[in-house]
Formats: sequence, structure tokens, C-alpha cells
Amino acid sequence: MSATAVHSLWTTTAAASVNDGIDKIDAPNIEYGQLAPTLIVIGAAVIGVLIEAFVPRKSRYYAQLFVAVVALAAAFAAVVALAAGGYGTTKARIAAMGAIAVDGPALFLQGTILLAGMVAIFTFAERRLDPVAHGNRVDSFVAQAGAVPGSPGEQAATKAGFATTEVFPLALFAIGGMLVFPSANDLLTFFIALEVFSLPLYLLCALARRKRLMSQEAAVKYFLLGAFASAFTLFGIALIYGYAGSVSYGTVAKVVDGTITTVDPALAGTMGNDALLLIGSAMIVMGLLFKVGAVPFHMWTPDVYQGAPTPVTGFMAAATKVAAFGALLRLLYVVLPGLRWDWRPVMYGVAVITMLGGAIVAITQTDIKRLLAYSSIAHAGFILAGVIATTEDGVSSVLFYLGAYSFVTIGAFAVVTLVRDAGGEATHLSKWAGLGRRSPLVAAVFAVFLLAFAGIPLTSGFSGKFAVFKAAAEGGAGALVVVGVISSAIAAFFYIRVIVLMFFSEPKADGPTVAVPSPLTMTAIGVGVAVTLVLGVAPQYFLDLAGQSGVFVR
Amino acid sequence: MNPVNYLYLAALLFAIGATGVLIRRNVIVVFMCVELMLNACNLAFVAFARLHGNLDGQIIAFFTMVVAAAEVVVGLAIIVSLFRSRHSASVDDASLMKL
Amino acid sequence: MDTENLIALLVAAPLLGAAVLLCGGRRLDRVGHWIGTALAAVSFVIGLVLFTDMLGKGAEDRSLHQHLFSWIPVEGFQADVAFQLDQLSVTFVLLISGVGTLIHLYSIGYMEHDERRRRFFGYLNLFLAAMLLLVLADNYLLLYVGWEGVGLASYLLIGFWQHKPSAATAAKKAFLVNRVGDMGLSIAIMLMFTTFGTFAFEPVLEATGETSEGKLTAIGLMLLLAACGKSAQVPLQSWLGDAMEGPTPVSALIHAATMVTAGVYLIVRSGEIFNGAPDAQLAVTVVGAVTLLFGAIVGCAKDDIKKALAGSTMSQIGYMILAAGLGPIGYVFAIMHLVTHGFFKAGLFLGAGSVMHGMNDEVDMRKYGGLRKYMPVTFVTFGLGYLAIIGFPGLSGFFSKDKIIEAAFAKGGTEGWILGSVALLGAAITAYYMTRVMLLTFFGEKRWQPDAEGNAPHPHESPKSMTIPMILLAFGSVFAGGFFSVGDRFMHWLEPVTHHDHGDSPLSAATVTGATMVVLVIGVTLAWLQYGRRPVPVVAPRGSLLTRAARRDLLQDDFNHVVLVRGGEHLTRSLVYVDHTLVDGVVNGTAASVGGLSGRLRKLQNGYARSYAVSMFGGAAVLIAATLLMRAV
Amino acid sequence: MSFPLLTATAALPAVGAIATAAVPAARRTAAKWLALFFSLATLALAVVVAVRFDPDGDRYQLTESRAWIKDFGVRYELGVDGIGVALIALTALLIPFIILAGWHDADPLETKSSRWRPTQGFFALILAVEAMVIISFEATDVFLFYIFFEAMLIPMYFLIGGFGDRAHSGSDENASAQRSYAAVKFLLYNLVGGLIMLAAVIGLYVVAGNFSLQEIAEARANGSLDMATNTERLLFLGFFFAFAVKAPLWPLHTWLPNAMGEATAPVAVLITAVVDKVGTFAMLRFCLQLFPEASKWATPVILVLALVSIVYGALLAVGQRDIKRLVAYASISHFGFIILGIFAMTSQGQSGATLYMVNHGISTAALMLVAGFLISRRGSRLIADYGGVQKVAPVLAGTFLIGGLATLSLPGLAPFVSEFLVLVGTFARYPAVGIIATFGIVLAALYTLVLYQRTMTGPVKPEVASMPDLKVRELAVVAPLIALLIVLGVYPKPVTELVNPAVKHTMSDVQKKDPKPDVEAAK
Repeated sequence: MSATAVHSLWTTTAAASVNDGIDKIDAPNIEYGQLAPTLIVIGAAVIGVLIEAFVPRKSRYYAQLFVAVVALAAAFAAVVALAAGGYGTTKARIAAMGAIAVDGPALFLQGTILLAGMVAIFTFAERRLDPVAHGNRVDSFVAQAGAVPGSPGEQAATKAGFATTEVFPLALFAIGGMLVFPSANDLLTFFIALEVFSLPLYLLCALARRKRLMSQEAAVKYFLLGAFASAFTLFGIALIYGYAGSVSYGTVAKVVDGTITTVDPALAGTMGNDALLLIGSAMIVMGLLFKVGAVPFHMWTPDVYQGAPTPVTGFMAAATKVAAFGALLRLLYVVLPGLRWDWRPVMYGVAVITMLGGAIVAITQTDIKRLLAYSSIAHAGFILAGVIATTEDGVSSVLFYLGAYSFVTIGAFAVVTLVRDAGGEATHLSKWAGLGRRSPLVAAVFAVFLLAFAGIPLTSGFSGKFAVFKAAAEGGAGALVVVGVISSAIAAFFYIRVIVLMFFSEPKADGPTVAVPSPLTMTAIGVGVAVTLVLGVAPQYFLDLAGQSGVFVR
Repeated sequence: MNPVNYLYLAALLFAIGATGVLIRRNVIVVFMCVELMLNACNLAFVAFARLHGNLDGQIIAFFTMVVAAAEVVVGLAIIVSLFRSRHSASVDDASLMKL
Repeated sequence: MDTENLIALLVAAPLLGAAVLLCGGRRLDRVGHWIGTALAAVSFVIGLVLFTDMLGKGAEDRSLHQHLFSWIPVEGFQADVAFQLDQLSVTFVLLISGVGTLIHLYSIGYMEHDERRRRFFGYLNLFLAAMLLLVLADNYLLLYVGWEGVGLASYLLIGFWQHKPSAATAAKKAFLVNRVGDMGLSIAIMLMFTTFGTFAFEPVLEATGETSEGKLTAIGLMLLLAACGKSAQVPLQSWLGDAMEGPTPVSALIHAATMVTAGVYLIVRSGEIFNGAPDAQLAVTVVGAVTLLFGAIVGCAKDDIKKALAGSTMSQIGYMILAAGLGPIGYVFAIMHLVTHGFFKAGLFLGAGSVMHGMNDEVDMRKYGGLRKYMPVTFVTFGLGYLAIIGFPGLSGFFSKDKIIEAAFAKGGTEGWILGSVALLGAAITAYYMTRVMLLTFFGEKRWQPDAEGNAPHPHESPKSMTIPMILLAFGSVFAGGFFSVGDRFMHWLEPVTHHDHGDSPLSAATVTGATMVVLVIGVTLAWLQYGRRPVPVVAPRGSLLTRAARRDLLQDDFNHVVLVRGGEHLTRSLVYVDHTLVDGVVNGTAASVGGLSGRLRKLQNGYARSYAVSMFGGAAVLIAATLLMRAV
Repeated sequence: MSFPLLTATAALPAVGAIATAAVPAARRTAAKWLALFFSLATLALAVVVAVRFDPDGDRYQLTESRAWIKDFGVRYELGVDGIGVALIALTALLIPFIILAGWHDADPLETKSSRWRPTQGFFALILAVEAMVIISFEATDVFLFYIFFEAMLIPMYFLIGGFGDRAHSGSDENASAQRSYAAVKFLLYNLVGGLIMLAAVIGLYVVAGNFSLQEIAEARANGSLDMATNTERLLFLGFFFAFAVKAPLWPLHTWLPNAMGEATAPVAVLITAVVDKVGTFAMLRFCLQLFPEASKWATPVILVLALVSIVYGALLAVGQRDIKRLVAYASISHFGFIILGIFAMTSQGQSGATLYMVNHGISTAALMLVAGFLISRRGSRLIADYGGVQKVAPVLAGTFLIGGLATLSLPGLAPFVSEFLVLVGTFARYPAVGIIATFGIVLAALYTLVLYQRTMTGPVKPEVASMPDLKVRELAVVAPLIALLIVLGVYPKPVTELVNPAVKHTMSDVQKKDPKPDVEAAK
């Protein structure tokens, strides 16, 4: 049904104009129920904008926080309802006239994104870490984005108790885009979603309260490179469209595996011209690889992760990866399965250099945030190993990995926000020396996260790694598994280095202090630890979940 | 006229845009080059739409413009704030974070 | 009552003593030595009981067995803790526990002033237990336990005065050299296991006929290696001289009378194996002959009275090994000489100890002289021992040694001639160096001066507890040989175990005896000419090359030092280096290189957005190219 | 299902670990006693296990089986054979002594803040290790085993790096640097081993479809699961590599001297006497059962490596200047013997190897703990700093000597039995190898006696002149161990009877028969 449906979405109106009058337009039917999660979040975001406009400054923070949390909770409820309603499995379908797919992977990923987003919002809202400025509790975002760093204007803004509460609607917009991204079922929706969640992120990156120059620099880099990448993606889409004459996943897929063949000899020149297809798909994939931060499209990652406000970093690192990998999966499994033998080797190569590159470069990092950035690159490589499996197991293993990984990441970055000195967060590794002596609990928690990153058994990291490697091996990519374990070994080295630093080296006299956070951040960290351990010790339930959601709708 | 020429032109524009991104220092210019790349895409879309005789491409082109506009808004915001704090619009000056 | 149940007690009594004395702590210090002596005596008494009981039985059913428990039960591998008491072992039991008891008694006096006397007796008891276990075991593995047990005891006793580095070193050396021998024993046992599927005496010795001579030879040679270690035979003899660092009673008991003869026991016990392996036997005889001369020569050169005696011990055991190597011709005489030697050599050592006791522990014979006046008892007993060992007609040594020489000739053929004449030569040298010891110690004028602190020794007779054992042993050295030889008593006694044939001596017994007498006279005269007639210089003259070599144990230690010790040190030192640089280096090197790579790759992250864009652009190009390429191929 | 005895045995110390960790900072002594109590309780349970186990019964007994991670084909399957029982008993037996010996090792120095609770952590970690070791002896599911095989690295790592030997040469920073180097080296070596094994584990799943040891072994036996020769060999190598690192086998051994040198004596004992045994145990249980053909294929190489370990380890022990490093190299030599026994593939060899694991555990514990007491008195690990100790502390010297004699496997002490069995077992199939291995006993005597002579005998060094003899607590640690050494040396039957049936099974797994003695062969 999808092919015609998509056509009709645009063409009916056009056709109508030529044909018999304009007395009847068959309105496109939108399944609002099935789109509820996205709609709720976007709606909430819009409300957020309105709040900025109409609610007095003093109460904006609470209003925004309230709206955001409620919206995310509601959206998550909607996802659960849909999943319970069987839309993940039996009743999986394509909604909104073929624009959105509602199926297992989509729901699973949306659920993950929403939870991760929720936790991230908590860290956004944290106001106890920075010292009270001029009698106002402040969060980790700049008082007034427009004010020049260090200028009297900035101080005035702070004194006046300004706060960039826009971050909440921005985050909601981003989340909304992320919800659509992995469930987009035609390339246009795909592209729009990409932009919808990218643009707010660019802005969020620029809004750090401390180290604003770095923050802005991060934003610029992220923005320019992001735009650059999305231009490639768009051109890729154009070529695919040129090849298939449609942007609907279903149609393209059919054309690719040749169930639809060219009818018009005049179009033979382009229609079914594989060059277009191959180049196009390569360019789209490149755009996605950029988002997941795979080598060699990873270079923005460390700088942006370092410069962005840490809560935002955590959010990006977790949610963006989830959304982007979701989209990548759908693209490769739904649109380009016919091309498997062309993209598999390429992705194989990318996975290898990503795993190794990330792990190796991380060894010599001296800034905790950059370290985590490179670790996230390495993990992108591991996940790619699962993607390459091109089996149902592959999908579910990737889903599971994403779920496990995102919470560890947010938790880890949340811990990073706690370790502070006069200049804000003390992110330089040397500052972390002896943390285990000063505050064993925080150090222990962070150690748990690091062990999970390193994939030590009884942590979620191990379950995930095992799942993807298993899938890869079953998919016949045994060599990839070997590379994987080697790079995990390399990666282990620098995670261990941090642990050594925290526990085995004597604390420095001028070491950082550990701020006592509000329940918000505590929940974020707590959830992280809980998920890490539960998924490590008893992952079966979630594996089942991921396993059931392993089927895409075509 | 052979429709493929439009594609060549689009590709050419895209290449020019990309090259611009790679070689120009001024953030604004770099950004405009990105816009150029997007417009190259538009040209390709329109050409293909014509080729296929359906309007999807043309509509996508409109979407693209909107997106481009949005990017301009966000981008300029960021760039301006950067410029105000550094008094420089050179991409290369924004290199605090490295290694 | 069935006596075999007593066998375990033989071992248990001294073992109990050792346990009590070593764990008992200081509170036993006052009575410890009596407990030790008493328990030694107990096992001697039990030995006597068993002996008399055995005499009451017919020659065939004299072999008793006691199976205590199954020791190491493993698939296809059966090792039991079980004892076998036959004529051979009972002989040893009596010797060991008898002499042992005497020496315990002697030690009470000798160690009187040592505050660690209790521990000393503990070690002595431990030794007795191990030694008895060695001779009572009914399989080679259990024998091995005793074998190493006596090694341990000897280690502890040689190094008893641990504060003396020399003592500690000597102890370590003894243990290590013995370990080399033990390697032989364990390999022999393994061979037996793979050959016969067992290593209990009876089944093995009965099955020797069923396997190849080659196997038997291999086993025999390995057993010989073991014997060399324990009995200080060339090439593993070097430890015995140093072992004299131990208290004299130890030298008497362990390094003269009993432990060092274990090798002889092993070979005689394994007679069947050697009978089946002529080559092994030949090797045994050769080792015996060489050591016989070696020890004798060393004995001639030493000025330290104990070391001289040690050399003599070596040489006398050489006789025994030689005899044991002769097969059924010699087994009996080997054991007989072993027993008599046990008496007189123990006596001699106790005598030496008594002398040292009176001379402020001076051991250099050149600082003795004319002691017969000061310590008559010692003089007499020592003298009797001396006469016995040189084989003075009618005394023990005469009978036993003479028989061995006969047997050597009786081996027949060239070998017989060679071995016989070597044995004769040995007899001559024995006479020479023993006379030398005698003269240097008891005759001539006194040569001792005040030592550094200016307190001159006041030679005096030792207390009863010391002299009585000496006297008793002297009796043994005088009469034992005669008693054994009357009507070949000893031969008939052992025959059921060792079997015996007379061989065909090319010379009549009388001739051999005559020859022995002649060489004996020659030896004594030579010694008298050198040390009896003219005064003895207190400082040893430089002496001939041979003498100097002999003083250094014929350079054996120097050889060991250069080849083994130095070589070993270099090896270990270089290995430590290898372990650190190579084995570890490879790992660390890999880590370092990864780190370096990381450092270089890191430089790519230069902070310039445009260079990032370049990498993206390049990446995209590669991606596209690769995709197209995949289609192309 | 009846009472899950095995789970309880493994869970009890885990509970103990949590409880101990939870003790408030001030109540250090309470934490110690709590830990001791739990370790003793575990020992009691282990005894129950040993009693309930019937040597003549099924191969695996007291089995438990629950669903765990279906998607990975993983079940929570426990079961013990004789070998497992012996090693569990060993572990449960040693831990109380380790705790008792380390009684004061983790007392905080004054500088630490009140929130830092080293004592609680120390004993909690020890118990955690015990729990993980025990469960990996019980696991009959490859994945379950792997999880704890890997997980036990973490507490070990903190024990080594966090609670180093206070007796060190040089400044504190220097010492802590060496310590964390040792800890990291330990962790990375074993982690790399483990990760390579992970690849093999995944491979095994791809081939076999589940992780149940028994199912796979049966499938292998009845031919329903046949692996391609190369697959089997690769998988075998993946497994063996990890175990060889853990064991450790030359040339993967270099982490051990550092770890044992830098860790406190009790932790060193924990490493070599308990944790490393998992490696050799796993060779016996997993390598031979899952990959019999590959095991046979690899035997020659492994035997050579084992030989090298024996001789090389002993020689290096002779060359050491640091008491604890010496013991470490001695252990490497002993592990050579164990591996030799396992891969000689004879009943004597494998029984001997298992027995060796137990005996080596006890003897090393005795020697190392006494060495620890010695070191803690003088504050130095260098042999050269000692001399004439036996004059001032005879009991300490005596126990040290007995420990040493056990290490050189003197007959009458436990290690002799096992070492001789290994030698005989090896000799029976590979005479040359057996003979070369025998050189090990000479070298063992060399390094032990040299150590004893240099430290204990000779004139009394002024530094040790005032050295106190063993205290009651210390005696309580050493005496039972020595008693055990003697008892097991004279009467090892209980253990051998436990082990023999299990070995028989393993022999049938690899389809090997003991070589017949010539005399019978002739008939």
C-alpha cells in the first residue's frame, strides 16, 4: 500500500487541479493515536515556547520543567500503550500516509529516547551544583545567551536572575525530532527529522554557563560540520529519488530489489541507474555515520562533547546515538537490503577503524569529557558490528546495546557535573586523582560506569557487547568480533587508567570538591547505576523486549 | 536537451559548495557555501521531478528551502554570538579545543 | 603374639621422640636428651625382640610383612605404607638403633653446653626414624621417603650450628648434592612403574626376568646415581668432607656408620635388578673402585682429623659399593663390611670427638701430638678402631675387607684383576693414612700452643657418658668381624635374601690374605717413616702437587664451583635479564607502541573545523568509491 | 528442587562481603570478626558439600539448573565433580587463614579521612573474590563460568592496587606507582586473556547453540555436534590462552611476580593459591571436555611450555632478590608441573595435577604467610636485609623452613605426593619430558635452601636482633596449615578418592588410556 499512498500524499492535490474541479479533496487520514508520542512532545515544545513568551520569568523554570517532564512521561506512556496494543509486533503498520512507520524498532527506540530524554532533562534542571550567584540558584546554562562572555551585560543578566529556560523547549524539539528520525518511512521525513533534532542541539551546545568561549566554539563546529553533513545527506536523497522516482522507503526498496522495473524507456537513463543508487546511499549513510560519530566522520565528537554543557553532552551522546542508529538500521534493513552485498563490506571497514580508532586515540586523552567522547566513538564501532550482522538478532542486539549504553552515558556525564573546582567542572583527569579517597561513593559509582563501558561482566556493557558480538559472529563476521575484543582490550586500558587515578593515587591538595546534587541529578545517576546492574545481571527481560521489537515493517 | 546536464550542473554546484567549505576561512562564507550545496540538491530534486514526471521532487525542494532558512536562523545566531565574543569571524580562530 | 605388628613401632618410637622434642618447647630442655635416648633405646630393644624372634624361625619364613594403609591410591598406581622385615633389614635395624643409641648417649655429654641440645636430640630421633623407615620400607617409594628423610635430618644436623655460615653452606651443599642423587632414585622408580607397573620390592624383583636387559640397566644406573649421592661416591662425593661441619656425634652416626651406607643397602636390596644388568654392575664396581682410591688419597692429605676420617669413610664405602657391584659374590661381604665399618668408624669418630672435646674443639692434627698420656681411654678405643680399619689380623676390618678383596679377584677376568689390585692398593693407602692420623694425634711430642686469647687447651679424658659408648663400639670393632666369619655365620644368615656364590678366584684365599698383610705393613711403615721418626711441622709443608690437590678434595669442589656455581649464577642472572627485557619487554613494548600510535593519531585532531570537514569529505569520497568498487568487483 | 547447597556456598561469602562493607567506619574490628565469621561459615558449608558428595555417584552432583539468559543460550547451571569439591574445599579453607593473616594489613594510616574505610573494603573484597572463585568452580555453564572468571578480576585488582605491601623500598609515591603498575598489569593481562576467550565463547555459541557443558560434551561424545578441525582448534586456543594467562604459563607469566611482590602477603596467597587455580581447573574442566581433539593436537606445544615454566621459573626464583618475587617464580614453576600433569593425559598425571592444585595452595599459603610475617617485622622484602633470624625467632624460622620444604616437595609432606604423581604420569607417556621435569626438584631445593640460608642462618643481622617470634594469631594461621601439609602427605587418600572418578571421566572425554607397563604389555 505504501508506494501509492506516498504518491497520493503529494500528487492527488496536483492531479485534482488538472482534473474535475476542486469540489472534493480526500483529506489524508492521519492516525493520531499511533503518532501520539511525537505529537505530545512536539506539542509540549510549542507550549514551552509560549511559556517563554507569557509566563513571568520567576516561574518559567518550574513551568518549563513541569511541562517537559509531564510531556515526556505522557509520551512514554503512549509508547508503552502502543507497544501493549501490539503495534510493535502484530499490528505494526505505516502511518501518516506512509510517512511514519510504527513498528517494533520504532517503539523501542522511541521508548529509549524518551526515558533517556527524561533523565537528561533532570540533569538540565539541576540547580544546586553551581554556587548561588547573586541570591539565585543557577543551572549549568548561561544566564543570557546573547550577552558577551565576561561582559558587564552578562553579570547584569545573572544579577537579574535571568535563566535560559529555553533549553527545555529546545530539548523537547530535539527529542521530538529524534522520535521521528528512527521511525521515518520516507526520505523527506527522514531529512526533516534530522534537521529538527539537529538544530536545537546546535543551540544547546552554545549555552554553557562556564567556559563560554569553548561552548560557542563547540556550537560553531558542530553546526558547520552538521550542516555540511546534512548537505551530503540531502544530495544523497536527491540521487536516490532520481534513481527510484520516489522517496518512500517501500518504493525505493522495491526498485532496488527490482520488483518494480522501469516502465518508461525514456527514463531508463536514470531509472535503475545503479550509480545514482550507490552514490546516493553512500552519501545518506555518510550523514548518519556523522551523527553516530563513526571514524572518519567523528572528528567533531571530542570537541563538541568537551565544549558543550555537560548535561547537553550527556543528552547528545545518549539520545543522538539512539536516534541515528535507529535510522541507520531502518535505512539499511528496509531500504537497502537489496544492496547488502555492496554496503556490508564498506560498513565492515568503517566498523573496524571506528572501534580501533576510538579506542587507540582515547588512550592519550587527558580530559574526562574528551575521553568519554572517544569511548563513545569506540562504542559506535561496537554497535556497527551488530548492524552489520544483517539478521533479526542483529537488530535486537543493537536495540539492546543502545538502551544499555544510553543510560550509562547519561549517568557518567552526570557524575562529571559533580566534580567541580573554582573554574566549574574539573574535567582535567589530573584533578580526579585520589577522588576515591575523598568521596568513595561518587568514585565507586563512576567506576561502575567505567567498568560498564569496558564491558566487564555483570554490567550492562558486557551484556550489550556480548549481544552484538554474538549477532555479528552469527552473521558471519567473526573477524569483526576478534577486532572487537582487541579494541575492547585497548579500551579497557584507559578506563582502568581512570580507576587507578581515582583510587590508587594520592589526592592532590588543591583537588576538586564533589558537589552534593539535588534529587534530580541523583535520580539520573541512580537510574544509570540501576540500569547498568540490572541489565548486567538479569538482562533476559530486556533482551526479550528487544527481541520482539526486532522486525521492521515494510 | 539531455536532462543529465542538469545533474552535472547540480553536482558541480555541490562540489563548488563543498570546496568552499573546505577552503574558506570566514564563517559566514563557509556557511553560505553550505547553503549553495543545499541549493545544488534542490536543483537535482527539481530536475529529477521533471524527469520522473511526479511532483515529489519539487515539493521536497520547498521543504529544503524551509530547512535552509531554519539553518540560517540557528546558524547566524550562533555565529553572531561567537563573533561578539571573539571579534573574529574566522573559523580557524575557533580552535581552543584540540587533540 | 605375631611380631610383625611391632615393626611399625621401630619407626614410631623415635618419630614420637622427634615430635615431642621439636614441638615440646623449652619446658623439655632439661629432660629432652633423656627422652631422646630412651626412645632410641626402645627401638633397639624392639629390634632385638624381632631379631631373636626371627632366629627362632626357619630361614624361609623369616621375612615379615606389615601393611599399615594404602598411601596413594590412584588409577593404576598403588603405593602402600607397608614394612618388610627380613634378615637384611633386621641387620640394619640393629646396627642403626644400636649404634644410634650409643651415640645418643655420647651426645648427652658432648652437647652438654649447647643450649639447643633438646633440638639436637629431636633431630637425631628424626634421623633414626627416617633411617629405619628407609630400611624397613617394602617398596621403593616408601624407601624414597626415608631416603629424603635422612637427607633432611642430615641437613638439619650438619647445619646445626647455623650461626656458622660454613655450617649452613655445608648443610645446603649436602642436601643439594643428595637431591641430584634423589633424581636418580625417582627416575628409577618411574622406570619401574612403567616397566613393571609397580615398585614394591617383591613383585619388581620377581619380575626382573620378564623385561629387557636394557631397562634393567637403565634402572640400575639410576639406582647407582642415587647411591652415589647418599653414599658420597664419585662424582657426588664432594659434600661429605664439608659435612664434618656438623657436631661430631652426627659425623659418627650419620656420616660414618649409617646414612652414608644407605646406598649400599639400596644396591644390595635391588640385587636382582643388577644381576640382570651386567653393565650396570660394572658401573657400580668402577664407581666403587674409583671412590675407594679417591677417598683414600684425600684422607692422606687432610690435617683436619674429621676430614681425614671422612675421606676414609668415603673409601671404605667405596669398598662396599665395589663389593655390591660384584653381584652375589660380594653382596654379603658388602653388608658385613658395612656393619663392621659401622662399629669401628663410629668408634673412631667418637674418639676424634673426644679428642676435640679435650682440645677446645681444635681439629688440626698438627696441633695435637702425644695425647695418649692425657686421654688414655680415648687412645685405647681409638687405637682398636685404628687396628680394625687397617685390617689388623683378627680384628673386624681384617675379615670383612679381606673378603671383599678376595671377591674382587673372584670376579674373574681382567676386571677381576684390576678391581682386586685396586682394592689391595686401597688397603695399603688405608694403612698409611690411618697410621698417619694415629701418629699425629697420640704420638710424638705435644704441639699445641695457647690460641689467640692465650688460653692453652688442657687435654683431659671425656666424661663417662662419652667414654662408655666408645668402649662398647671398640668391642664391636674388635670382635664383630671374627664373630661373623666363624663358619660363615653372616653369609648363611643373609643368603636367603642376597644369595651367594663363591665365584672362581684365580688366587687362593691364603694368597690374597698374604698380599693384604704385605701392603698393610708397607702402608704402616711408610707412614711411620714420614710422621713417626721425625717431628711433625705444626704448619703443613707445601707438599707435592698431588698432596695439594688432595687437600682440596682433588679439585672436585673447584670444578663444581667453576662449572656449576658460576655457570648457574650467570645463567640465572641472564635469565632474570631476559625475563625483564624480553618476555616483559615484548608486552610493555606493545603497550608503548599503541600509546605512541595514539599520540600520533591524536595530532590529527588539530581543532580546525575545516580540517575536520576535509576528513569528512575524504571519508565520503572513500565511502562512495568503496561502494562503487564493491559493485565493480 | 532440594536446598541449593552450591548456590548457598557461593552466596554466603557474597553476603558476607556486603555485610562487611556496610560496617561503619569506626567499627573496624567488628568488620574483621564479621568477615572471619562468614569465611568460617562458608568453610562449614564447603565441608557439607564435601560430605554430601558421593565419589562413586554421578559425575556432576548437587546440580542446580535455572533459566537465566535465554537469548544467549545461558542457563544458571551449577554442579560439582570431585575436582570441583576439592578446590572449593581448598578455597573455603584458605580464606579464613588469609583473613586472619591479613588482620592488620588494612588498618588505616592516620592520614586518611574518616569516610575512607580501607579495612571494611579489604575484607569485603576478599570475601567477594571467594564467592566468585567458588561459583566458577561450580559453574557447569560456560558462560556462567566466564562471567565470574572475568568478574573476579575487579576485586582482585582493587586488592592488589589498593592495599599494597607496606614493606617497600623507596618513597611512598614510588611504591604506590609500582603497586598500581602491578595492579594494572595484572588486570590487563587477564582482561586480554579473558577477551580473547570471549571471542572463543561467542564462537562456541555459534557452533554449539548453547553453553551447557554437559550438553555440549555429550553432543561431542555422541557425534551429534562435530566441529571442523580448525574451528575446534581456534576455540581451544581462545579458551586455553585465557587459562594460560591466569595459571600462569610461560611466557604469559610476567604479571605474577609484580602482583605477588606488590600485594600484601595474604593477597599474594589469594592470587596464587586460590585465584590462579581457576585457570588450571578450567583447563581440566573446559579445554579437555569441550575440545578433546584440539587438546591432544596442542599437547606437544603445551608440554614444552610447561617444561619451560618449570625450569625457567625455578631458575628465576634462584635469581631473585625479593622474597615474595621468589615465591612467585617458584609458583610459576609449580604451575608448570600442574599443567604438565593435566596434559600428560594419564590418570596419575591428572590426579596428581588436581592434588597438586590443593597441595600447592596449602604449601604456598604456609610459606608466603610466614614470609609475610617476617617481612612485616623487618619492613623489607629484600633477602639481603635478613640473616640469622632463626637465632632470634626460632619458631618463625622453623615454620618458614617447613613451608620451604613443602615447596621443594619433601617426601612426607603433601606436595611430594602430587609432584611424584605428576612426574610418574608424565613419564609414563613422555619419558623424556618426565626426566627433564625431574630437574625441577633439584632447582626447587636450590632456591628454597638458598632463601632459608640467606634469611634464617648465619650471624644475626643487627636489624633483626630484636625481632619478636610468631604471635599467637600468627601461629594460629601457620600451625593448621603445616598440620594439613603433614596429614595430606602421609594420608592423601581422602582427596585422591574424591578426585579419581572425576579424572576417569576426563580421561574418557579425551579418549585416552593409560599406557600399559611393559611386563603386562608383553603378556
